[in-house]
Amino acid sequence: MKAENYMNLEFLSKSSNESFARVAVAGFAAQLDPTLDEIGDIKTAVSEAVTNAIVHAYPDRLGKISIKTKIYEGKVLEIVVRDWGRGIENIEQARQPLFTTGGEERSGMGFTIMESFMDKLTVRSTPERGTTVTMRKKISVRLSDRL
Amino acid sequence: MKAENYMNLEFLSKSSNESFARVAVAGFAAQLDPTLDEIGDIKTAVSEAVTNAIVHAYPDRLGKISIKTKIYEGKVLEIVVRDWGRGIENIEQARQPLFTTGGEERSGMGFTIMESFMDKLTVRSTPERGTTVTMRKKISVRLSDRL
Amino acid sequence: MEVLTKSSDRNLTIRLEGELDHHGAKKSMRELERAVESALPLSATLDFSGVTFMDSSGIAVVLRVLRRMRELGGTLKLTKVPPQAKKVFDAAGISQMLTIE
Amino acid sequence: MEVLTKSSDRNLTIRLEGELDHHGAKKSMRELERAVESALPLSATLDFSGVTFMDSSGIAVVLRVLRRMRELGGTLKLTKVPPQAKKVFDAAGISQMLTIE
Ligand SMILES: Nc1ncnc2c1ncn2[C@@H]1O[C@H](COP(=O)(O)OP(=O)(O)O)[C@@H](O)[C@H]1O
Ligand SMILES: Nc1ncnc2c1ncn2[C@@H]1O[C@H](COP(=O)(O)OP(=O)(O)O)[C@@H](O)[C@H]1O
Repeated sequence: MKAENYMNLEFLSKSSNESFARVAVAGFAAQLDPTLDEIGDIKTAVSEAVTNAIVHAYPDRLGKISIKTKIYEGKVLEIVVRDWGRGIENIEQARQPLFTTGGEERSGMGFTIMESFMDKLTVRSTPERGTTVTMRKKISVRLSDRL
Repeated sequence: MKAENYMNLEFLSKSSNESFARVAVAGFAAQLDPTLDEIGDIKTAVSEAVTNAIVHAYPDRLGKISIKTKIYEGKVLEIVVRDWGRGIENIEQARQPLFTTGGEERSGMGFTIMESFMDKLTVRSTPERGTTVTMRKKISVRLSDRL
Repeated sequence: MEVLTKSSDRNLTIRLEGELDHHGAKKSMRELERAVESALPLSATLDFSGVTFMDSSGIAVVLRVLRRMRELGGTLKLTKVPPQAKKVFDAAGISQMLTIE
Repeated sequence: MEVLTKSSDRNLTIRLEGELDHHGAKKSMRELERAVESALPLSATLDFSGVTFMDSSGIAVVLRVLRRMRELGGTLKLTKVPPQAKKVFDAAGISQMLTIE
């Protein structure tokens, strides 16, 4: 399927970049005329994926984070967050609610929230090579889309 | 000089991308704690450069636009907007106020505004190969930076 | 970009809402022209209070309306211009050609 | 992220302002703990009305305060939680563990 529009973003794993990363994706998604609620879902899911890359992928150094965003026919938004960090040994375990290797600072609810706020979540990872999180969400069709 | 932080952005030359491009750069610049006025200057300059790539670089097709943003020591923001489009034959002439090849829809004030809102503007271009616009702005030091 | 018009007695007021960039200008230019042509006003006012962002595309829009108003022997005034848009008008040296409030 | 505290008679109210993501949580966690340790409250209220965004980092913050309040034999209440943050609490299934208003 060919994308109708795309946006690629690349930045350092500094926690000060979390905010603009979700703002940029939300700004790109705005052309789909999402509801406020959908914008919130997108920002939250992006924030979780980006935070994971900052906290877990590069725990003791700065590394590169990439976000590739695409829009497909039918108001489908795809967001791919990628890092080249530590990777995940056991993806199934990592996706369980409350599972965390992050200690008291993390809740272990990141993947659970991504799953519940997006329609589809895929996680691929290779230890010491990095992690790719792919999320999809169909934005609701509104009356104004038909005008 | 080594950058303290960076953000790279890449997207299609659709006019619907203008808005999120400036929002993304402004969001990245926010970590420098700019004034509202400075945020406005940055958004405006980015908007001019991106619009030029959409309107002039790719007049009859969609092409790729890249924005590379860096932060240097001393609160210096560098923004490089690049396209692989038509290019500019005579850069000196293009930078003159009111000069435009865009007809009634354009004012010919894009470069003038970039120059007046940023501290430094460099334009490099090769006909049929593309254009690179580099802008720099030093964000004012505020009392809170010293705390 | 929304264009809201109100006209009476050859006085036309147009309220612009949203981002007046190239994208917004493209979308609103035709509506603006239609409003001017149907009212053929002697005095036109562009109310900028709802403009959340403007770049040089906005200048082209304003200049086009200004030109048409002069042809009609009428005047153009801009009101409630927010600071960011005002700065763009100033940088373009256009503030002198117009009444900006 | 700003942390504004008000305490009297072992009632502590903490108002959070800004974005409660990992960056914001990192910056505010210590201040929050300090507020709890110096007030040793029997009842604590987190006022979320100023929270413009929250992700799961906010859950970790709230759970930490909740745990400490239980150790102190006190209670924790969240007030004025905006819809976006409420949705995150709900998705994490944490809404039942707490009083959220
Ligand atoms: N990008 C990543 N790189 C390495 N490990 C990750 C990454 N994302 C998630 N993980 C692992 O999966 C676990 C669960 O992640 P998540 O559900 O988001 O919760 P949390 O971030 O609160 O720990 C993390 O604790 C970590 O061990
Ligand atoms: N990225 C670009 N690619 C090709 N030509 C460009 C580009 N940017 C500017 N130009 C040329 O320079 C001229 C002046 O640009 P500018 O000052 O921004 O005014 P305007 O965009 O209103 O025409 C344009 O009309 C165009 O001919």
